Amino acid sequence: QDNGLITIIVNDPANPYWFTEGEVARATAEELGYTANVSAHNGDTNTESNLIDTAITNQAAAIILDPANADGSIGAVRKAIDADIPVFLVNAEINESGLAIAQLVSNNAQGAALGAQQWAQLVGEEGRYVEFFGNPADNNAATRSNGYETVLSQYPTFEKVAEEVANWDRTQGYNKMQSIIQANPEIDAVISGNDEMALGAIAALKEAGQLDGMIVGGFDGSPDAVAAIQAGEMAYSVLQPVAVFAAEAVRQADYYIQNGEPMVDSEKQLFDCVLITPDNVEQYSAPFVLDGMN
Amino acid sequence: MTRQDPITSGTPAGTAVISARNVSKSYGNVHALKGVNFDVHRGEVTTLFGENGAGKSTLMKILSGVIQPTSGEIVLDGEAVRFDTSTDARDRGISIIHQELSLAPNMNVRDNIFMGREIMGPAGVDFAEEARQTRALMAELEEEIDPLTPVEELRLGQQQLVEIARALSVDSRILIMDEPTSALSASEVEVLFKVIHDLKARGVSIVYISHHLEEALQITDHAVVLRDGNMTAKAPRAEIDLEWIVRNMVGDNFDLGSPPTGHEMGDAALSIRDLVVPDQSRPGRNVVDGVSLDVRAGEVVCIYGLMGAGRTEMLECAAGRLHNTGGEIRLLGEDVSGLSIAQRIESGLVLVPEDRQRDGLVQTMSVGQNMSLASIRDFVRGIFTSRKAEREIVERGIREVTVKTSGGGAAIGSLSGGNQQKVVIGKMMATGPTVVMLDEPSRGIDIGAKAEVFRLLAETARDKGLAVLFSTSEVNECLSIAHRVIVMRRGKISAEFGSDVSKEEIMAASGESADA
Amino acid sequence: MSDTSATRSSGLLPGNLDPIKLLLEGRAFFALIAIIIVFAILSPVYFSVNNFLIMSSHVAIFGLLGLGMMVVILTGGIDLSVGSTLALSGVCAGFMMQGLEFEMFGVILYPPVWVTVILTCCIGAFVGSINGVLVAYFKVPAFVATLGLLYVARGVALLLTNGLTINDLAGEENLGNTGFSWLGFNRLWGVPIGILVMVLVAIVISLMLNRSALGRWIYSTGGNARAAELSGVPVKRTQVLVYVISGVCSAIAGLVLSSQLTSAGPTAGQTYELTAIAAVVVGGASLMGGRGTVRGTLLGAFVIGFLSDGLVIIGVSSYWQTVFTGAVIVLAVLLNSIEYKGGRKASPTPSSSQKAKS
Amino acid sequence: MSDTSATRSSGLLPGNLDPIKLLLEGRAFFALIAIIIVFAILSPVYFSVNNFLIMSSHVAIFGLLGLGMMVVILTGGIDLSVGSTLALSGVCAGFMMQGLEFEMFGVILYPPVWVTVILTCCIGAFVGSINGVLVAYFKVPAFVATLGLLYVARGVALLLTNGLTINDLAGEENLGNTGFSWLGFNRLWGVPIGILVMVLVAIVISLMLNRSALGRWIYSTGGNARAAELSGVPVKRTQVLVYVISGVCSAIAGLVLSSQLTSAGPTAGQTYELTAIAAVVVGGASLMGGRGTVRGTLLGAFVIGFLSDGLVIIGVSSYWQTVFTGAVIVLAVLLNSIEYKGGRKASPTPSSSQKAKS
Ligand SMILES: Nc1ncnc2c1ncn2[C@@H]1O[C@H](COP(=O)(O)OP(=O)(O)OP(=O)(O)O)[C@@H](O)[C@H]1O
Ligand SMILES: Nc1ncnc2c1ncn2[C@@H]1O[C@H](COP(=O)(O)OP(=O)(O)OP(=O)(O)O)[C@@H](O)[C@H]1O
Ligand SMILES: O[C@@H]1[C@H](O)[C@H](O)CO[C@H]1O
Ligand SMILES: [Mg+2]
Ligand SMILES: [Mg+2]
Repeated sequence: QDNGLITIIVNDPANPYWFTEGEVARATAEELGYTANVSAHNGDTNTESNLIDTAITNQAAAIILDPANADGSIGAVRKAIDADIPVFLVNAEINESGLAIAQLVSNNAQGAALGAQQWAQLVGEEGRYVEFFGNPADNNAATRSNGYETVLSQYPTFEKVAEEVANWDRTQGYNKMQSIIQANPEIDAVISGNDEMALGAIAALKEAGQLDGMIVGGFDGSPDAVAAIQAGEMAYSVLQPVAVFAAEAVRQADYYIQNGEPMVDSEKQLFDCVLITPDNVEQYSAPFVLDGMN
Repeated sequence: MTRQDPITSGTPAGTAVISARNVSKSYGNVHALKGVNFDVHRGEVTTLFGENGAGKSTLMKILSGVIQPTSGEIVLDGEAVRFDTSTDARDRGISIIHQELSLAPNMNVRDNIFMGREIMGPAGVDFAEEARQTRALMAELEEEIDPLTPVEELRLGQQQLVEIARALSVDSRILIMDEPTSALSASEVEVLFKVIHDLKARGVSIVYISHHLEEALQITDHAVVLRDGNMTAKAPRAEIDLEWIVRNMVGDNFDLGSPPTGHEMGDAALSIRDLVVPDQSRPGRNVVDGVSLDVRAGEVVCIYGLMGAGRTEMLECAAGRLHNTGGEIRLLGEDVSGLSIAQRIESGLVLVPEDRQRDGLVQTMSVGQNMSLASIRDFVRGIFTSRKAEREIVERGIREVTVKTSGGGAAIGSLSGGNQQKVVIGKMMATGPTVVMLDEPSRGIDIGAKAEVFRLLAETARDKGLAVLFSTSEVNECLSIAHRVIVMRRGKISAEFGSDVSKEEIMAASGESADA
Repeated sequence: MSDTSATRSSGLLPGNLDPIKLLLEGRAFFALIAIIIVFAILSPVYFSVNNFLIMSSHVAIFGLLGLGMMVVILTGGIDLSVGSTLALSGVCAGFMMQGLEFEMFGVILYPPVWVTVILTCCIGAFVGSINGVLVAYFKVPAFVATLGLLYVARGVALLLTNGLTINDLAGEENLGNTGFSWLGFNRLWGVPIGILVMVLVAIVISLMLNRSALGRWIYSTGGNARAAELSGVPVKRTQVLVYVISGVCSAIAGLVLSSQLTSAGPTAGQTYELTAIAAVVVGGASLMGGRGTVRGTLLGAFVIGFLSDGLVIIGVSSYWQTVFTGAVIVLAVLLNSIEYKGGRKASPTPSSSQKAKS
Repeated sequence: MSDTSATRSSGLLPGNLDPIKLLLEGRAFFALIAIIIVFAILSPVYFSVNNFLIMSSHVAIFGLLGLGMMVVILTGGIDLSVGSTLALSGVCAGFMMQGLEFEMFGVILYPPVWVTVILTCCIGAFVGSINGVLVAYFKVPAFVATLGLLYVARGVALLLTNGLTINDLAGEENLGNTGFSWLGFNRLWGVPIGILVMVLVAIVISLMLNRSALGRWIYSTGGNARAAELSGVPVKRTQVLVYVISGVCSAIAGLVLSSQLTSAGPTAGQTYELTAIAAVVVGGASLMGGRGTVRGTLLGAFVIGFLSDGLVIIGVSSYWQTVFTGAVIVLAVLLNSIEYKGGRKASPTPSSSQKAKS
């Protein structure tokens, strides 16, 4: 049952989020009778372009790509399309439509709003808070930050005392949080663009003995974050349905390979995020899967 | 300095304490040693003579375990032995002073002397004891060097003394000295000879190598001559003299030459006025302190001085490597003070530096590339270099300074020390200079080569009107081709002589007591 | 004779075409052959002209960086800023393609592509000259000076673009600035332009090293700077120049890369300095300076590039790719040193490599 | 007095407490003072005991890596694998805390924390010994050997964890393996343990360098390996040992970092090798080997750490942070070389830095 090769290109499999993305896609592809090849560009557009070339050489039937850069990946996608290989984007978007057959991403704006509302509710009347911003080259970072801003700016009592870029990274979150604590001893809450940075902030707060009563909000719904929610350290996380859309992307690719036309009409497909809180954390059954999510 | 009575007295030729039996050593197709038999006499000084590249150092490295022979064996106290490392040999009581300095410049004198043989106390290395022994060694060598001085702050001669002190500190029964005095002053050599006498008295057997033949004759008990990797002669002191050595070494008599005559001398080609060069390491002091001298076209001038007299600094300043704080330097009447080294070379003022390893050679380049390095501009045609033109320059250089090499493509490291020195000289001569300054050009080169270098300089001075200024630490060399001898002492010119001067006058002017 | 040796020691075009010698001399050659054979066996698509061309165009980026790096390494220096310079130049080129706005005069200038290319090279040269001046005149160790510029150039690239990627590099017909993507997309005689650019740069550098005075200056500065200086070599100027050359090579790599990607981002080229150095060293150059060849460096770049593409083609997991890359770098250099022993360039004594710096 | 000088040349604790001398000797001292003053003016919270403690505990990681790196650099080598070794050791420690499963016997072993710590150090030592053997016995240039291990160790860390981060390092009371987070969390006499660990390692290394024969061997190997070898210094063994020391330091850094974060991830420590090298060089060591001190390296680490934390505290944008970091690294070293000129350690000739390797 060899239907051909599906090349799956993810960002950095050392992040559990992307790791899951790659593994779910691989499993789905193999289920559907394809050979799957997972590789990683680690955020480098050049590596990404090289991987696309390799996929072309390997005569892949389809490419599932988590693009490295909203602008910088357009060329690579175009190259694949020019070589008649359909490309299905997952997780992040590119700033051009009409190239990829589909772009399946979590609804970052919706997720951010969800998270910010929960956060605002937990923080209450007023609060001084810190925001962690992801890698600026990734559109998701700005989308989430804007989402937070839209909601939180409605509460004039919230004061953002610091905003730091921590590049989605835990160690950076930790170090920067420690410094921020020095500059601003009275902090009530942290809102973060992803879970890794939030977990770094939690470690720093724990060390400073300031975690009690602190509201820390994450984004992704990674297994580590879930553990932190269970431990009462993280208030909530916005779960991205990465497992869902990674599998869906492969299914759409399969459909396209079989039928020569897109399975879903609209290129951009947004997958709503859901909130993980201490109340529903028990339903977390596998990495990035909350039972009864859809 | 009085010539001591050669040690002919007493001891009959001691038995051999260590011998090389039929030892050969090849590097690829270079046969450095060809079946040499060599005995070191117990409790005596065995001197090894030979021109550059004869294989002296190679033989000594084999005896001291630094390298292993291709064939043949070493017999120590009548038993065949094999040394895999220099430590093996040291454990059997053999130590060596290497021809090329082997010190760690970043460490102090004490740490260099006890390198690899640290004295351990209860709380780690026993620095106090090491320093005490270092001071004792320095006292024995009559040199005041603080054990804690970093080696890189010492001048070359002092570094050589540290190297000697290290070999002495081992307390070995066989001590090999490969050109230990090449950077030492006459008085320091005297001290060393005293030490050698004491060692002999204690029963230490010594192998001594030097290109200063007369000096070496003073302490020789047995002379052995190597030539082209073969042992060509050996004899006890009583049967030899200078002439014997030279005849066996180069097969011919030699002569350091005499001042060239029969040509018109031109105007002052190089003219130095009131030159002042500050001491880099001791601010406020001047190493060169108001020196004025002229060298005319076609003239050969020698600068004599003890170590530290400031000759190197004066020459390096004239060449553009060091800055002067006072005075001026003129080449053919033009002030060169604003010019870079390259521009001075271009306009005909060149320097052959003192330390060939550090300042003379590019070890990663071939013989030919080294030879042509200073005259690149002469074989650039348009934007590219011309291979033909370069080959001519290289071949002429090799021929003129008689470098013993397989060709311009050979690695520079494969040449013997003396031949490397000739490459450095050839490189600067290839630029076609008006004035050539040579800082100790005879350091480490054999008597034949020395004669050739001097002949080359004299001829060029006569035929092409080259102005030659060379420094030396050997009085004999002052009396060779120089029209004039200038003596420097503590940064100043202390005397100036014509070619009819005597050794004694020169030495007296240098501050070296003539009867040390 | 002296000239054969010159070429032998540093040539791209061996003066002597004895094939066996050539084989022995191409230090990383065996590693490359081994890689090609292994992957050709493991994957049917690996061994094809088109794949070789594609892989070579990937190699071009590292080849270009490696060539500049090699020139610096020859003088005994190192240039850690190549990756950042690549990004900065790419970003600047992108800016120029978008039009230079002069607010004062209220005009937007659209420089034609060739002007953009030249100005970008100037930016690379400028970064290089800062490196060079710091190293030559201020005596800052090369590692530190270029490490500093690694950060500064990257920071400037990020500041210029605010972290964003510049996308539209195609230019517009009516503005007269089209043609940029030609560099990265088109082929001449069937060969991607990137490869041709690398070959051209290699030839220029090879000629420079072997046939020009500057080449001798570079080798002698790396071999023994003091001796070179006393022989009239303008050591300081040479040092500045090598960093300028490296900067220009990085800028060219930046141009090729951004036209290949049709976009220029400020985060491009991160950690490429390590890969470039690896290429140079796998290619047989000595980090102590004085030894290294254009041919070797290209071979080194090919070894690394063909390996990593091969691993992707046969579908090895990215973790294993990391492991293999490291292992092959070490192995290739091991191979070199074994081969060295046989060759004429054999180090006379086992510890001569250490001696060289004593 | 003999030991004073030894301390002078390489000590942590100056034997001679003449304050002016101390000031002049602490090469990076001025840079550090300047940084503290500037940030104290710009932000009221910077200049406080607690902030200094927090910043110092960040410094601890780079300080530990830098100390190991310095020992390697003293011999004229370099260790690019420290960041990867840090990650690998952290991950291995994480594994041990989760329990070692021996399937054969069907048991899970929960080693107590001290066993975990020792085993983790052994892993660091193992990686270091591979580096050392490659460098000393196989004559692979240090840059290449450790670059290889940079990749290999990282790849192995990724493979071991399948890319995931190990989270639960607290241990359990009933398994007898608690106490790991003590390292990163607790304080002794008000000082975070990480800092104390760094100080302890610094003292041990300082004693080793100044009081043991190994210390002499390290300095002489870096100063003139050939001379050292001829003098009977076990040069090869010394080379292996320094990489082992560096590996152990990285492992300790890995332990401290993962207990600070209460998690161990395979991607920790990326590019830390560059920061560690920068710390060593800013601290006045020479990359040619033979020169460098524990005190200088710590100062270097503090300069870099206090700067980057200060920039965060005053809220400079992350792009500007990058620019400043680069600029300060260069400036600090520039300061060094200016200061050098006055001191007794003045190089006799302007180009002595090049001499060292000629
Ligand atoms: N490592 C080496 N590789 C190749 N050839 C060498 C090597 N060492 C020495 N030789 C060659 O061996 C021969 C003997 O050299 P050696 O150094 O023993 O001469 P020497 O008598 O000590 O000369 P000098 O008086 O100049 O020091 C020379 O021809 C030299 O070129
Ligand atoms: N590296 C050094 N460190 C400290 N002092 C030095 C150093 N080199 C030279 N000097 C000092 O500089 C002065 C002049 O030395 P210089 O080398 O010029 O003498 P010279 O006449 O050339 O003797 P030679 O060449 O035989 O050593 C002396 O006082 C000497 O002690
Ligand atoms: O959406 C993903 C995740 O948030 C991840 O943690 C970092 O990269 C982003 O693109
Ligand atoms: Mg010799
Ligand atoms: Mg002198």
